[in-house]
Amino acid sequence: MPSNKPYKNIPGTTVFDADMASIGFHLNQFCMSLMKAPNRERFKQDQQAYLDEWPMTEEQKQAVIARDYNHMMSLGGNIYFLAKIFSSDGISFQDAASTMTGMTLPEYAQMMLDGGRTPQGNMYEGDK
Amino acid sequence: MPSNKPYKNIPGTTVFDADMASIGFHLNQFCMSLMKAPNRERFKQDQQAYLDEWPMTEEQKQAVIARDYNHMMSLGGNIYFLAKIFSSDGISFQDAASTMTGMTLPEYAQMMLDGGRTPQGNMYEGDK
Amino acid sequence: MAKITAGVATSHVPAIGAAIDNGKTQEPYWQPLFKGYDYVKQWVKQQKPDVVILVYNDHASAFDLNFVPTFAIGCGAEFKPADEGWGPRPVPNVMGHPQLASHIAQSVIQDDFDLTVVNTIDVDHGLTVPLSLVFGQPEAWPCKVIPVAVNVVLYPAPSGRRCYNLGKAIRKAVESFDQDLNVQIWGTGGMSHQLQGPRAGLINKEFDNAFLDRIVDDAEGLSQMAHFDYLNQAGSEGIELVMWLIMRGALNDKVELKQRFYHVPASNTAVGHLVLENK
Amino acid sequence: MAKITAGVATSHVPAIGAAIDNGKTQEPYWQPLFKGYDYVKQWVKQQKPDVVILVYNDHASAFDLNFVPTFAIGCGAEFKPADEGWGPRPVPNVMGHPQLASHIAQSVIQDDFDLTVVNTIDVDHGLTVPLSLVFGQPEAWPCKVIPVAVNVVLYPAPSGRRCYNLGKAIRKAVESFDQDLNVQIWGTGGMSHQLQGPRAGLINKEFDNAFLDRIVDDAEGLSQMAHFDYLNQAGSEGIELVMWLIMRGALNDKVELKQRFYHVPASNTAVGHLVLENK
Ligand SMILES: [Fe+3]
Ligand SMILES: [Fe+3]
Repeated sequence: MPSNKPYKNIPGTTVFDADMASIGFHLNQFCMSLMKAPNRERFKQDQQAYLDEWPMTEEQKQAVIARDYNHMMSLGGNIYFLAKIFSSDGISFQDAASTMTGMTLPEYAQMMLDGGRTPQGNMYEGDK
Repeated sequence: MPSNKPYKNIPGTTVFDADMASIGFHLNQFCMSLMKAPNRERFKQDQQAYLDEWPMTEEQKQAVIARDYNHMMSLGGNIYFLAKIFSSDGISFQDAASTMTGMTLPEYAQMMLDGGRTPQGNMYEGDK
Repeated sequence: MAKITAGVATSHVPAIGAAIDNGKTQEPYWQPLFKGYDYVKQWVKQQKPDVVILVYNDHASAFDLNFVPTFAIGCGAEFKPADEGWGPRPVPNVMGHPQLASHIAQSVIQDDFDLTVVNTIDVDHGLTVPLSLVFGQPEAWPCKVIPVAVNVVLYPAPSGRRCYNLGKAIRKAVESFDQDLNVQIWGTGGMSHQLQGPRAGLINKEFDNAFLDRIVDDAEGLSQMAHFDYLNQAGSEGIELVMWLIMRGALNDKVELKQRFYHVPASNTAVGHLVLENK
Repeated sequence: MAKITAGVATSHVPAIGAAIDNGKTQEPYWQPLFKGYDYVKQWVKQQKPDVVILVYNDHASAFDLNFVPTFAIGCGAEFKPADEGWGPRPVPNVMGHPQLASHIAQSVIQDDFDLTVVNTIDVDHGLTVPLSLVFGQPEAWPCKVIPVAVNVVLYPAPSGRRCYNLGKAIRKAVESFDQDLNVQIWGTGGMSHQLQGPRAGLINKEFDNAFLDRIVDDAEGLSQMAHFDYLNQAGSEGIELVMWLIMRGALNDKVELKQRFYHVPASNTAVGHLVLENK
């Protein structure tokens, strides 16, 4: 591992690097499987059983079942892979993203209409 | 395509470039399929039927059935892919290579024991 | 000989594709965005490119974590739209240009760009949404497309500098191809956005507009920007903007700005769009 | 910190693996060849490397024509021997070093080497035969292995110069990894051989011995050799020798030659072998 990771200082942000990829490998590969319609069907029918086919941790599986995307990301989920889950649920990127912010969907949608989340106070300002 | 291919001047040699890869794509992918034991079995049982599952040209298929490796190479076969065919037949790289030279197996084997085919007269000596 | 005549930059937000596919482009939310693309739709009909080299990122559609190429070039004859969980986008298959793509691959590999050569991959919204934005909804795309996929999923993406130099190498390759082809190069993705975590929804207009300024007139300088600055200022997904530098590196130092458009929001993203012609 | 202490070069002919696996190493045909590896078998027991970065080429085992990475690094935890048509070689699985491999990947990508990051791939004779030559037939391989696969199948391979410079970038990456590891780097493949066409069986002792000389003392100069010269003089498959330059680039400018061995034939191939220690 690099001895320092300046990007860990960026607030409210998980950068998907090799360490995260390693932790989340099977979680992300599970997500990939949802790209095929028959798999989406089987997953919908019995989520725990489908998840049990993958060498994921129980914590990862529970996070999927709970659709707790922040938790999934802390356990190595990459957003583009996790997107297969919310696509399967029929919800959009905007809807899924709003669940990670602690805002309601209407609040989040309004924030975006108003120009998005401001960078002011949301960036790392110190030395790298 | 590059406007010149100096390597075409090298005697007795086909360099596997993008043009060859394009011509031989399905032939090579057929060869890849032989890496799986069940496929080797099916191929052995009915070679024409197995080949007909691939969008190869009839000329490519006939070259495979004839085990004419030089011809396969002229039709875009790459030696490492073609190797799956002779591995399936249970013959070695040395045996397969000898068939491409017009020498008998004992002659080829002796040539190798004697130090290999000489470069003298077997290289391109001109300007590139 | 083949020639790169122009470049296009555009965001490739999946919601834009959904809006087009579902007939929502004239709804109040979408109408101002699509208006910004009226110009390029007319412009491209006059330009009549033979081939578009389309730089984009795959979003875990063709590539999973088993294979993460830094740069991949699609040398196949045909590419299907990917099923990203909703079924494939209802758009025509993308027809490639195997000869030019292979020529580019061979040229840039020998210029020390370590490409992965791919044959056929499914192409996701990153590639098909730009095609829809520029060409509308035709029965068939009116030109050949060479997909150039860049890794921005697994940190680190290639640097801006690396991308800019790859653009130069691609230009050199195109100019040594001995067919008279009118070639465009498109850089897609961005602009500032963050799709994940508590900071989801980040939009940085200052950063984006400075980027739109500098990529025209100070691309060399812009190419020095570090990963950290993209991630910190433009959002975790803002790193995609390095791909615009591949497009810019393939154009002349001096270009004519034919269109500049910026709009917030499209879903979670700031939409940016440029049309640049070689002088 | 981790440190590259030594390099090994060796051919990786599949017939050598078959000879080991079938107990034929003491037959008259094989005995002189295996004698040349007695030294390295003892040497490596004293060296006790923790990790071997093993540079090799995949022979259409893990990669088909759908994905041809110029350089691929295996970051997975475990790699199985490939079934190359005879069933997998009866050798232990290869255990990787995900942390160091990922660290190397991240470092060299940021040094503008456009690697493809792979997780787990089956490893063919190109990787397992060198392990057998050096370590014999243990129950488990005695160290971790990081596979670095180089495209030599689809022309053009990366240049010798590119390979040499990748070696330098790998060395820099290893030296910034903050665990005390004794790391070796092996370059495999070659030497002169041609497996195909009327010229099959080509062996060029002059070329090979000059290569063995120059890679020790004049690697920089050797790295300038053009593809054409490898193909023309050392056979279509002789292009593999560029991979030795990755090994050499990762070592000090000045190295100590501990072993040099050359033997013809092993099947269609001239076998070359070096052991180099950093001074
Ligand atoms: Fe994208
Ligand atoms: Fe090899």
